[in-house]
Amino acid sequence: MESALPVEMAEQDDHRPRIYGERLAVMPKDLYIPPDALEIILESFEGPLDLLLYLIRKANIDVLDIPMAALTRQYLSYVEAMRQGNLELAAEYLLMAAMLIEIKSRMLLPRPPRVHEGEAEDPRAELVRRLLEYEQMKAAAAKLDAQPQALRDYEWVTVWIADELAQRQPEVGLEDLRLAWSQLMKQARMTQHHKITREELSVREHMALILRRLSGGAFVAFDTLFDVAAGVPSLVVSFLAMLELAREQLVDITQSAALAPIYVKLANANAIHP
Amino acid sequence: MQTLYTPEDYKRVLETALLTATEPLPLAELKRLFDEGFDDDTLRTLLADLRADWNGRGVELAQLASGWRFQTRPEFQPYLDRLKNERPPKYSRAVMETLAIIAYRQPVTRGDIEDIRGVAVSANILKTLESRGWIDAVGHRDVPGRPALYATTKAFLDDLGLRSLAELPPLAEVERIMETVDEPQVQVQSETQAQN
Amino acid sequence: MQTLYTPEDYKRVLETALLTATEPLPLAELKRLFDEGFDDDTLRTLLADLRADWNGRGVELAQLASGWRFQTRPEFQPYLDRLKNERPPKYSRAVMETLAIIAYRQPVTRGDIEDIRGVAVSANILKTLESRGWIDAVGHRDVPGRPALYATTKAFLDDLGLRSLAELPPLAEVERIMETVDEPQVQVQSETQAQN
Repeated sequence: MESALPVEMAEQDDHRPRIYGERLAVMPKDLYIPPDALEIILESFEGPLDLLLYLIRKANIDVLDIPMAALTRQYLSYVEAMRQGNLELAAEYLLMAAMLIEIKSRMLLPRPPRVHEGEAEDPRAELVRRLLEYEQMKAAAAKLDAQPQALRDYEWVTVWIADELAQRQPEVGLEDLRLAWSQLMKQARMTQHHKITREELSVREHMALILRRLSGGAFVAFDTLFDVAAGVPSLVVSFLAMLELAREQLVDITQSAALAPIYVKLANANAIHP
Repeated sequence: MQTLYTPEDYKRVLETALLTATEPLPLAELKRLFDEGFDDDTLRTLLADLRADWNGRGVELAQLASGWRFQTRPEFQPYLDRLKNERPPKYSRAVMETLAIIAYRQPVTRGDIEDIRGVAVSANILKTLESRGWIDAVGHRDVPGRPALYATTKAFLDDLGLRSLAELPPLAEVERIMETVDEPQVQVQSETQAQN
Repeated sequence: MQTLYTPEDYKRVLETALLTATEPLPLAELKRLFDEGFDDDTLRTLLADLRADWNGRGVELAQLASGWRFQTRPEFQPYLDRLKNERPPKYSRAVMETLAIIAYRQPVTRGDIEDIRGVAVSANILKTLESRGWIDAVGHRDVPGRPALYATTKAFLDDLGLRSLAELPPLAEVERIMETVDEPQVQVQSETQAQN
């Protein structure tokens, strides 16, 4: 076993109890416990295993060869002191006392003869196993506690996202649009209430384009509203759009004389003839 | 605890405190970091210096009314958005239907939209689409009340990746429904093709 | 949205994402920042490079169990503590021993912990660790009462700066002694090795 272990652990843990706020320089050697300190001493241990380990390590006893009589006597004197102090004695401490007495009595009995392969079980084996496992975990706990720990020994970095509160705009795709429209159409078919005429989209688009061009309210020359370079289909659609605008009385189309320039303006716009 | 000697040392401490703070830190708070009892001007000089160090990064040191804090630059937002798990917000069905009507039937008045949808269209719906820059009023219909005529904008086409309205989904299966409602419009199809 | 060309550009985006993240970001998540479809090695090189950029600062880029995250260096904590109004919780020995048993012996029931510690484990101790997000119940042991089996979480590893349980501080060697006193504890040894 690593000889460093017990020393290291004895240094790690400070079980020296405080009495009236003062830390005792040494634990009472003969286990004399000042009555006032009893509860504090008890509290400074995590349980009977912790107390036993302390007794063993303090007395520099080899864990593998525990003098059961001495250890049990020391332990029981603690328990007795607790009992006399009318402290509510945790069941674990009493259970451990019973276990120590049992081990001690078994060791007084003659050893059973060695069975073939297996060695005779030392009555202390289970206690030693538990003590060592606890000691191992106690050391592990101390090491974990020594590990740099977030929020205690360091902080997480969190930079403000400037746009976090800015409203995110919904995304709309063509499929969403198609879906919305088909829902409308289904509704329309069900009610049969509204006659919906199917018109060429591009005509509608050109109607909007023309209205946008006329939005100043002024008369605009008819031929400037057509983009000859866009090709024949576009011209046809533009023309259809113009007719539709006129039909819907959205535009006024005027011509002062035959073959004179034709002008278009928004219906109801009070514009002056150029 | 390291001992601080140079302005760089002080800046490192300021930077570390500001990078971990969950809210803007005022000068008075930042002073508490140091034993040296800096005056405001010294601290401001250090902060200005620190801000300059962060030039060209995705994060900047900003001075707000309530103090100083690090925050992201807007140019990096699109990247940060990619890590967001929450689904992007969606427009309500009413908004989408209104948008569809304006897109397919433009120019239309609010009354036209209400006729087609069969329900009243709240001003909020149109405002939502207007503030998005997707529709605007292109004129008025010459009827009593002179209602505004709405049409979709160039921004709408851009945002949906379209070159023209002719590229809107052709509504093939919807057309069949419509034909039972309306008269067949054979001519329409060939024109659409001519545009493509 | 800026276009990215150089490794420096990519590092700026990585840095910005990591500085603003509220939890560690795994490689898979960081990949989503870029259209380029980087492989793990490329990304790791960029991250290693970025970590080197932060050498000597108060903040470091740490690789944790759940991913990468910026955190302050412990040497700067005394300064940061000056801005804190409350001290962080210091866990009692009972809590730390319970945590150690769960970390090194997981999955364990409350009964297992009590066996090792030799005392009753109060519900508060487990609640403290659960509410910190360091342990959770991962199942039940199939014995009467079906006690919950506890294990440590990724958050536990993250908060202790570990990438995996294998990085836990090694256990003090006791198994050799145990062999001499007890029946050979082969199982203990292999378990300890598995954790180292």
